[in-house]
Amino acid sequence: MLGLLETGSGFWSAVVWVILVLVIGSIVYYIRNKGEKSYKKNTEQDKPFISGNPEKAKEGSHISASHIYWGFTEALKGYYNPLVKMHTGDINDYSGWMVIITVVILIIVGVRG
Amino acid sequence: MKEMSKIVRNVTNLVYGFIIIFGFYIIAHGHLTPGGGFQGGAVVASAFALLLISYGQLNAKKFLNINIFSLLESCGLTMFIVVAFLGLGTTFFYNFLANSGSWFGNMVIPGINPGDMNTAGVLPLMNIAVGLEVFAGLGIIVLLMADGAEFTKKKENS
Amino acid sequence: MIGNFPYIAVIIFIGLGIYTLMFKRNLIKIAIGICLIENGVNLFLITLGFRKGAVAPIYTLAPSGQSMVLPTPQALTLTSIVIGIATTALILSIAMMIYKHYGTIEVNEVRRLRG
Amino acid sequence: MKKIIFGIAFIVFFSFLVISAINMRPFGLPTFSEMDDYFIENAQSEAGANNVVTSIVFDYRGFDTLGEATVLFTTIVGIVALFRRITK
Amino acid sequence: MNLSNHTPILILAVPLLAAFLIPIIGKINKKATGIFATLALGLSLVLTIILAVKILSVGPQIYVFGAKSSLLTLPSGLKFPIRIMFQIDAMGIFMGLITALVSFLGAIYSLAFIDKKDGSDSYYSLLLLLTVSMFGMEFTGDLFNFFVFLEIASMASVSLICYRGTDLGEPVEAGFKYMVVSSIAALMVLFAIGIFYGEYDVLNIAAIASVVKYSQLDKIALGILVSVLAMKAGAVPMHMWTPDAYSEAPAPITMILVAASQASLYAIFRVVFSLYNITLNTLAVGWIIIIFGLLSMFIGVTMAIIQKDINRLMAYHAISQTGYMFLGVGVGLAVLANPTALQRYGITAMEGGIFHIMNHAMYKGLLFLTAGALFFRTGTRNLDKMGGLAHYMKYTTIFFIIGAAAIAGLPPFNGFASKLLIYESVYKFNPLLSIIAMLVSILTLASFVKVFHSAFLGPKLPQFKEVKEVPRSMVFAMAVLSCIIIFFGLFPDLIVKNLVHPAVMSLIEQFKYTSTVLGGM
Repeated sequence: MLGLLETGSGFWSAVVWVILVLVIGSIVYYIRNKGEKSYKKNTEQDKPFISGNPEKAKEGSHISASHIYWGFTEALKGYYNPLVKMHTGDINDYSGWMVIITVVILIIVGVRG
Repeated sequence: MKEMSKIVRNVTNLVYGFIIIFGFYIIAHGHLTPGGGFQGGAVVASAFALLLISYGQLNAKKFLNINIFSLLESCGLTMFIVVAFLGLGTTFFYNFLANSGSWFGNMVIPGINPGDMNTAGVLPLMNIAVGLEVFAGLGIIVLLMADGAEFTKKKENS
Repeated sequence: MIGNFPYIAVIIFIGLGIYTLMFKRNLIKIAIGICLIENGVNLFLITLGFRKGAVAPIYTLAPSGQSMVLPTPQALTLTSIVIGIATTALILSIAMMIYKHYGTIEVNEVRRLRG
Repeated sequence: MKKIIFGIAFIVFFSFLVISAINMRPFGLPTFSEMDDYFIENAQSEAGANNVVTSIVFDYRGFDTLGEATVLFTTIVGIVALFRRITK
Repeated sequence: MNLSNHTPILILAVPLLAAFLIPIIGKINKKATGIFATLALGLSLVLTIILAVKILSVGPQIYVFGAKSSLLTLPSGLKFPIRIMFQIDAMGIFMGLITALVSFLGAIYSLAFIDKKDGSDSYYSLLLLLTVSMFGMEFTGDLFNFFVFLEIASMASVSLICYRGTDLGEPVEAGFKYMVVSSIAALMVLFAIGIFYGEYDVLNIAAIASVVKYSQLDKIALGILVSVLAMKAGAVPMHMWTPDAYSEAPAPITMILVAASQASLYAIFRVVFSLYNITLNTLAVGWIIIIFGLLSMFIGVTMAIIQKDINRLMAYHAISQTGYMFLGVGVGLAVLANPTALQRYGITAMEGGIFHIMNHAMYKGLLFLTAGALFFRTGTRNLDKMGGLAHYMKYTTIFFIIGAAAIAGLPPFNGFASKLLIYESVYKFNPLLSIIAMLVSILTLASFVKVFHSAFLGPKLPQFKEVKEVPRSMVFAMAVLSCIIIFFGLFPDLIVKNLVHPAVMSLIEQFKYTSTVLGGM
């Protein structure tokens, strides 16, 4: 059958995927149809309600990249600080790491005099 | 860099022709004596370097032209790969002239011999092509790096 | 052991080059280190090709009755020498451009790219 | 600290290189040389050149030579592209 | 003369001749160089496809340079070839297809991306030379010839990374770092070649493979080759050059550099599988490669999350995706010695790893091209300065979504297929590795959600008023890659059965590789 990829224990089939997409899509469409009927565009219904505060300007409301995942990086400080410090853009380190890895591999492979 | 003293320039005028001729000798006899395209091309390029440092690159620009050099280089490489293509009747890089009786096609006497210029098939052609490419290329490198050095020196003073 | 002394010389060349690359903090010195490794490797190839009491593999007016050294390493070394010339030229011109833009060739100042 | 680690690694690396040098075959006595003997014997009859090295460089291993000329060409084109503003 | 016998060399020689002619053409007309280079690369792509059909139907091809016939010149009693030869089996042509496709699309993309007046002839010449060197690394059957092509690849890559360096400092710095790294790598490879030559007096890979003894010198050569080629392939902790080079090169060049580092990856597999097959201690070397894979996956993706430069972020993702290939093939190598485990999951793991090479080239190329499109229009690579670009660049947004979904391993895109193979087969080898791989995939999705939000979503920003869609040739290149990604994702079985499985088999069965040269020893 076309699009059937056996992996020994599982499989991937394009046809099954398409069928699933159709089924789930129909369910979603059904649920969406049971929504509120009295919604009208361009009324106060689609204005954000920030507990009475005035709405901010659109340009100001964009979250820049350095604020995303702030908590993640803050929680993993102990992991990130040495890692970032490892990435010195220093040309000596590049060759130094190569020498270190070569030595480790040679020791593991078991070279002895 | 600016031009050097009159003595150096006169000596350069005397010797650079001989250096170039010697380089071409090495190129042409690559299949008989030690040497070949690369060595001879390097020798010829050394003559250009001598001209450059003795006359200073502003004056040397008058008779050493980068465009002509790059043209020569491309021609040499194209000649090399075309000679390789000509062997495509059997395979790429097939030495189709050797022992064929035509150009450079004399049978060579096995063992020790005084050497015959007219042997070795496509090897002399490839030597000439590579020699052309190498002396043009090294000439370009010398001229460009002289310009770069001049530029950085200017930046240093400013 | 003492018969292998040329190999030891090769190893010293390569080790000096690696040392220069690992500890010297100047771009021109790093280029010199690369040249050292390259000369060591070329010397290694030539050393492999040697045969005791042999002459160069060229038949033109060669002394008769002599064996000839192995020719393949010489061809390989010729190739790798030209490659080395190209490498040196490119790396030195890149160092020139770095000096043009950064005004220095110290390693610990040429590290705008990091992290 | 980093320098110490690098120094230790460098010493061990150098000792491995020394091991390789000691294990190498004795200097001047090649154990196998069939390929080179073939070149020395047949270069004159096949390539027709007295200079065995040239016949290897341009005939037996000609493709390497093409690559080597290409390396030089690549470098020159790269330098021309790198200096293309300041040579004007 | 029958040209169909000469397809292997014509694939290289046509772009090479074009590269030599382009400086002359540039003297006459600078505009024509791009078209000329694109035509040459298209011709070599067609030739590659012809050769692929021939190899997959007939078998491995051998092309000897300078011999009277296409057979070997075996002198009496000698059991090894003395001339340089191309030896192309299913694995080599698999990589060759990737190279041809990627560089052709890169040339098309460059037509609009590169300024025509300023040194475009050098650019296209270097592009052709880089393609030729990658072909050579993948096709050659001779170790020293491999070294020569490795050097050509280094030179061309460095010159192209420095291409914007005439008025900027960072590209030149990145070029210098990559230059140093690749010079060390190439010289160490040459040292290993010298060791082989001194021991066995042969330079042909198959001939060495038939006589290799795994002595002390062979161990040293193996260690040096694996470590320096892993550095060229960008494996942690030797990966520091990768973000610099990938982020500073022009976008189409970055796409081709990904394929170039995968050529080094291919060289590792060739050394480990075809040069010393089961003669080496497969468990130890397999675990070395698996550890490379784990470190690359995890450190790469975690460093990618905190990046602010879009190209650096994608470069770290390239490192972490390379880890998947190391993982899959390393598992295959670790169980190479016992046939039952190899049959149970080893071959599947290697299929996943090898298939991931092609998928990674496709979707990472697409992502770098979209990043290049953003840079082309907005002039910045800083994610903090972007925002709301989906309003202006609709096609680019769609292509970016496709690429991000593919790299995160969402069905029905091609990243999912290869990752599925890797997960399920590696789980049987060691469940922990599979779990880490899935975790890395989740983190990949997270970081691309960050990129999508901060670059494309959000309100229209005032400084991007005049931004519009990129030119047609760039859109075409990205569209072709997207179509390939979706096709591979929907019908992965075609690729796995017809391309990947023969490639894996040609890696595993060493005797086939040697017997095609030495005539059934």
